[in-house]
Amino acid sequence: MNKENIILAIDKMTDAMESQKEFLTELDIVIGDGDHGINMARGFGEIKKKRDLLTVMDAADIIKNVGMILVATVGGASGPLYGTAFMKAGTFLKGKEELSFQDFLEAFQSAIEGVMARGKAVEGEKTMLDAMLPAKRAMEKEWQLTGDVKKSVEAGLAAAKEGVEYTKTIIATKGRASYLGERSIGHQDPGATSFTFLLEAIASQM
Amino acid sequence: MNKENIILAIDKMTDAMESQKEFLTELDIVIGDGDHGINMARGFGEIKKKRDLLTVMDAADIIKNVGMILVATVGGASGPLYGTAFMKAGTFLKGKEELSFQDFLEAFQSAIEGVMARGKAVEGEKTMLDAMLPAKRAMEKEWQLTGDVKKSVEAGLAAAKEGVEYTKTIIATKGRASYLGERSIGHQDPGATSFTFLLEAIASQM
Amino acid sequence: MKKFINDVAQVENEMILGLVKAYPQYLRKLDCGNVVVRSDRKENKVALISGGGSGHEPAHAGYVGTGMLDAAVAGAVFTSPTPDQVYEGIKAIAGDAGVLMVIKNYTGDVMNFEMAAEMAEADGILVKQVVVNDDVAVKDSLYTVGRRGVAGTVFVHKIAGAAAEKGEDIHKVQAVAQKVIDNVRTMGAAIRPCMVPAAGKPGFELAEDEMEVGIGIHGEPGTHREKIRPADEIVDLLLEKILADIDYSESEVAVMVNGAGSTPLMELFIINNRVSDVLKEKGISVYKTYVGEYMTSIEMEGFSISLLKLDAELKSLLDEKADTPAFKA
Amino acid sequence: MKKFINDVAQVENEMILGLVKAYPQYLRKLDCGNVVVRSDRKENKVALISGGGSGHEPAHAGYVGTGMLDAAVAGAVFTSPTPDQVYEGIKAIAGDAGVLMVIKNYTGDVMNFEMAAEMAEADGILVKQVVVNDDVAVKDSLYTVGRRGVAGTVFVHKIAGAAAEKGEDIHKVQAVAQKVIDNVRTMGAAIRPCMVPAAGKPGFELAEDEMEVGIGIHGEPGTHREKIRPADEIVDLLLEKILADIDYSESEVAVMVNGAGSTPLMELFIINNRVSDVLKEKGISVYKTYVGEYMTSIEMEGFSISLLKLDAELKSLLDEKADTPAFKA
Ligand SMILES: Nc1ncnc2c1ncn2[C@@H]1O[C@H](COP(=O)(O)OP(=O)(O)O)[C@@H](O)[C@H]1O
Ligand SMILES: Nc1ncnc2c1ncn2[C@@H]1O[C@H](COP(=O)(O)OP(=O)(O)O)[C@@H](O)[C@H]1O
Ligand SMILES: [Mg+2]
Ligand SMILES: [Mg+2]
Ligand SMILES: [Mg+2]
Ligand SMILES: [Mg+2]
Repeated sequence: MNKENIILAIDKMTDAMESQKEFLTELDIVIGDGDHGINMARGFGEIKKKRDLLTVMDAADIIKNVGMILVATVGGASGPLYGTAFMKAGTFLKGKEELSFQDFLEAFQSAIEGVMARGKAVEGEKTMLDAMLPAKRAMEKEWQLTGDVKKSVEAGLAAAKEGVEYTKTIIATKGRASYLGERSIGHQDPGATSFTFLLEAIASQM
Repeated sequence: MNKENIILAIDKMTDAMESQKEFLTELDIVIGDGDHGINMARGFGEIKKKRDLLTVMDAADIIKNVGMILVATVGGASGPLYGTAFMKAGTFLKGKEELSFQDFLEAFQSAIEGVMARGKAVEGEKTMLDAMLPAKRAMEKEWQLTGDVKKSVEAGLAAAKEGVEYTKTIIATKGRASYLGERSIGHQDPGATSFTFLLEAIASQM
Repeated sequence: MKKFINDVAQVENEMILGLVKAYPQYLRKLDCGNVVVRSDRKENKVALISGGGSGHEPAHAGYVGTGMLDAAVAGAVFTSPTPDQVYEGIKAIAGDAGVLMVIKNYTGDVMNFEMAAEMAEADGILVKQVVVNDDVAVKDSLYTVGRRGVAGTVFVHKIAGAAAEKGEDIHKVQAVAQKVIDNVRTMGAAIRPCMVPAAGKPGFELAEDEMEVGIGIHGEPGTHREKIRPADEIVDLLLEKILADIDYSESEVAVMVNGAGSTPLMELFIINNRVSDVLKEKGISVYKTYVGEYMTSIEMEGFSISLLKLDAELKSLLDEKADTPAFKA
Repeated sequence: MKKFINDVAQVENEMILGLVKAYPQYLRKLDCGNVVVRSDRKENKVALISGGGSGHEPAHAGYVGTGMLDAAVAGAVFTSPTPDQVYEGIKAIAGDAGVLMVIKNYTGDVMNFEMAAEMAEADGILVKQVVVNDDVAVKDSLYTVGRRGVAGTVFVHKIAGAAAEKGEDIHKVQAVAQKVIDNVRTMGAAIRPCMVPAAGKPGFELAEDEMEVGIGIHGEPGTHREKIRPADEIVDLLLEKILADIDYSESEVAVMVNGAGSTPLMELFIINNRVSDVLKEKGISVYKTYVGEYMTSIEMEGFSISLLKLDAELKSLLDEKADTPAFKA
C-alpha cells in the first residue's frame, strides 16, 4: 500500500459512511441514541472537505490527521474511538512511505490497543471491538498460513462480518446499548457494523 | 305549572345535560374550546346533589337557587349566562306558587333580558340567544292566537330548533366562536343547542 | 388519551395541590376551591388577582409571589372560574389599598370576574379591573368581543405587580397595567392540537404538513390553516401581523417567545434566533427577551411571539424584583 | 417530521444563537463552535464547565451564569461534543483556581471531556472532573459502564456552582460536587418518544396503552415496557426504585420533577402531588421542590423524579443565589 492507496481507501470510507449513514443510524436508533451514521458521515464529510490538505502529507501523517479530524468532528463515543484508532495507526507508521501487509497488521494492532485503552473495553461487550479483534486475528492467521494478502484480507473481512453477527447474540456491557440490558440482544452493534465498512474500503486497496 | 312540575323539569334538564354532555362538548370542540357539555353537566350535577335542599324551597326560590348553583359551578360563559337567566326568572316569580303560562312567558322574558345584559349580546350573534329569542316570540304568538299551552310550547320548541339551524348559517360575533370569523359558518352554536334541551325539559311539564 | 393523570375529574385539583406542595414558600391554597394566594401576604399594597381556566400552567398560580400576583383563581380546564371562587380570592387578599383584577378578554372570564367584583363591592371592597387583549390574530372590532388575551398577560402581571409591590395606589397600578395592555401585541401558530382531558378529543386535527395560524390559548382552532413552513417563515408571518398593529419603529421592546405546552425549548430558541434578527433589521431594539413556557394550552405544540413596546417607566418596572415559582427577576 | 426548524443541519447552531441572543446579559458564544460562556466572567474562582449533546435544553447553556456554570459545550443532538470544543471552553474560562468538568456518565462524554482535559493540562491548566451517574434505572455494576447521568446533574451544577462562586478551592468544589453525586438518584418514564432531527425517526414506538420505564435522556428505549398506569402508580414505581438505592429514611431531600420536553406542566404538578404525599408518608421531609423542564430529551413526553439527600452544607449551597437564564435562586 502506498500513499495513493491510502487516499483511495479514505475516499471509499467517505463514500461508505455517506451511503450507509441511514442504515447505521437505524441500527443506533434501536439500541442506542440514533446518531451513529450521522456522526460518522459528519466526520468523513469533514475529511472530504480537507482532502486537498491531506493529499500533500505523507502516508503516516494522512492517517494521523484523519484521526484528528474524526476526534474533532464526530463526537459521541465513536469519535474519540475511531479518532484514536487512526491516530495510533498513523503514529505507528511514522516515516513509512510504502506499507507492507505486516506494517498494516501492526498498525491495526496499535489502533485496536488505542480503542481498548480509550474505551476501557474488551472483546464480547458488543462494541466495534467485536468486529476489530476477530478481523485482526483472522488476517494474522491467514497471513501466517498462506502469506497471501488477498486471502488474508478476505478472511479478515469475513471475520468482521461474523463479529457483527456475533454482536446480535450478546448483551451490551459498554456504550449506550448497555443501558438496555437484555433488550440489547438480537440487534447488531452499529460501531461493529461501521468498522466492517471501513475495513472493506481498506481491503479494496490491498 | 306547580312546584312539582318545576322539580321534574329540573330533573329532566339534569338528565339531558348528562346524556348530551358529549354531544354538546363535540359541538364546542369544533368552534369553541370543547367544554360546553362538560360545564353544563358539572352545573346540573351539582344541582342533583343539592336536590334535597332545593325541594324544600318554594317554586321561585328553587328556580333562583338553580341559577345560583349554575353561576357557582358552571364557569365559562354559559355559567353566568344560564345562571343569570334562572336567577332573573326566579326573582321575577317571587311569591308565586302556581305558574300560569303567562307567568312563564314573562319570567322567560326576564331571563332573556338578563342574558342579553350580562352577555352584551343581541340576536344574530350565534349564541344561545338565537334559540331563546325565536322560541320566546313563537310561544307568545301562538299563545295570543290560540290560547293553547301545548301548541304554544310546541311552537316555541320548533322555533328554538330552527334557531339552532340558523346559527349554522351565520358568523359568530360573540363568544369564543367569534375568533374563528368565517370559519364559524356551518357549525351550530353549542349554547343555542343546550338551550333547546333545557326548553324541552320545561315543555314536558306544561 | 395518553396522559400522566389519575382521573380526568381530578386533574385541576391534583394539579393545584401538586403546585402548592412544590412551592409552600410562595403559595397557599384556600380551602374553598382552586384559589391560590401568596403565603407571605404583604399588607398595605394594591392586591392583584388574576386567573382563568386551568390548562395554562404555569399561569396563573405560578405567578403568585413577590412583585406579581397576590391571588390566582383556577377554573376547570379552559373554563373561567366561577364568581364565588374569584370572590373568595378577592376577600383573601383585599386590603384598604384595593384589588386590581387582571382579566383576559374572554366573555366567560369577563362575566365571572365582574360578577365577583359586584359581590366584593357589596362588601365594601374597592375593586378595579383591566382586560388584556393582546392577540392580533383576532380583529378588534366594535361589533365583536374584540381581541383575546393571551401571553402578553404575563407582562401585565409582572409590571403591574411591580408597581403594586412598590406601593403605588390603585389608580396608578391600574394605569400602568393598562399601559402594558396598550403596548403589547401577540400572535401564535401551532402544529399539534391539545385536548381538554375531560373531553378526550383534540380541539382540531392537522395533517402532517399543516399548521394552524392565529391560535388562541384554549385549544380552539386558529384563524386559518396553512401548509407548514420553515420556522423562520412562520416567525416572519407572525411578526408582520404584530408589527403592523402598533408602531414599534425605533422603539425598545421586551420579547416573549412563549411555548404552547409541548414545543421543545430547542425550537423556541430557533424561533428566537429569527425574531431577534428581524427586530434588529427593523431597527427595533430588544431590551429583554423571555423564552419559555409562560402561558400554555396544555400539550399544544405551538408558540406565540409577544412584543411589548417599552418606555422608561415600563422598563424600570420590568426590572424590579419578582420572586414567584414561575417568574423570577 | 413536524417541527419548528429550518434545516436539520442547522438545528444546533440556530438554537445556540437564539439562546445567546435571548440572554446576552448572561451568555456569550465563542467563535469556535457551540461553546457558551458567562458574559460577566468572574475571576479568581474555580471555573465550572459542563455540556453534552444538544437536545437537553435548557441544559446545559441555560445554566451558565452566576452561581452555576462558567461554560457549556453543546455537541450535535445527543452526541457528546468533541475534545477541541471542550478544550476551547476550558481555555476561555480557566484561571489559576482551576477548572472542574461536570460530566454525565456516558462513554462518549467521558472520553471527549477527558481528551479535552489532556489537551488543557498540556497547556498547564489545572483540570479536575466529576462524573454524574444518578439514574437508578440502570444497574451500577463493575462490569458495565455504570449508571447514566441524567437530571440530577442540575443539582451538581447548582451546588458545585455555589461553592465555586463562594470562592472555595478546586478540591472543595470537586468534593461537594461528588457529595451531590453520591446523594442524588433519579428515574424516569415516558409515554411518547422523541427523535433526533437529523434522523427523522423516533427512538422507539409505543402503542396507545404503553409506556417505557427507565428511560434515559437521549431518546433511547428504557429498561422495559409496561402498560400505562395512572400517574400515581407510575410515581410509586419510580420512587420505589429510587428509595431502595440509598437510605433516605428520616432525611431531608430536594425534589426535582423534571419534564422530558413535551409533558405539560399540569401533569408534572399532578406527579408532584403524589411524590410529595409519598415522601411525607415515608417520613422524608422535602426541603425544596423543583418542577419543570431542567434536562429534556427534545420533545419526549415523559418525566423523571430526582431525590437529593441533603445535609446542612448542601442545603446552604442550594439556597445560595443563582442567576442564569434557566435557573434562578
Ligand atoms: N467503550 C467502548 N469501547 C469500544 N467501542 C465502543 C464503546 N462504547 C461505544 N462504542 C462503540 O460506539 C458505537 C456508538 O457510536 P455513536 O453512536 O457514534 O456514539 P454514542 O454512543 O455516543 O451516540 C457503538 O455501537 C460501539 O460500537
Ligand atoms: N356574549 C354572549 N351572549 C350570549 N351567549 C353567549 C355569549 N358568549 C357565549 N355565549 C354562549 O355560551 C356558549 C359557550 O359556553 P361554554 O362553552 O360553556 O363557555 P366558554 O365559551 O367560556 O367555554 C356559546 O355556545 C354561546 O351560546
Ligand atoms: Mg449513538
Ligand atoms: Mg366552551
Ligand atoms: Mg371554556
Ligand atoms: Mg450519541
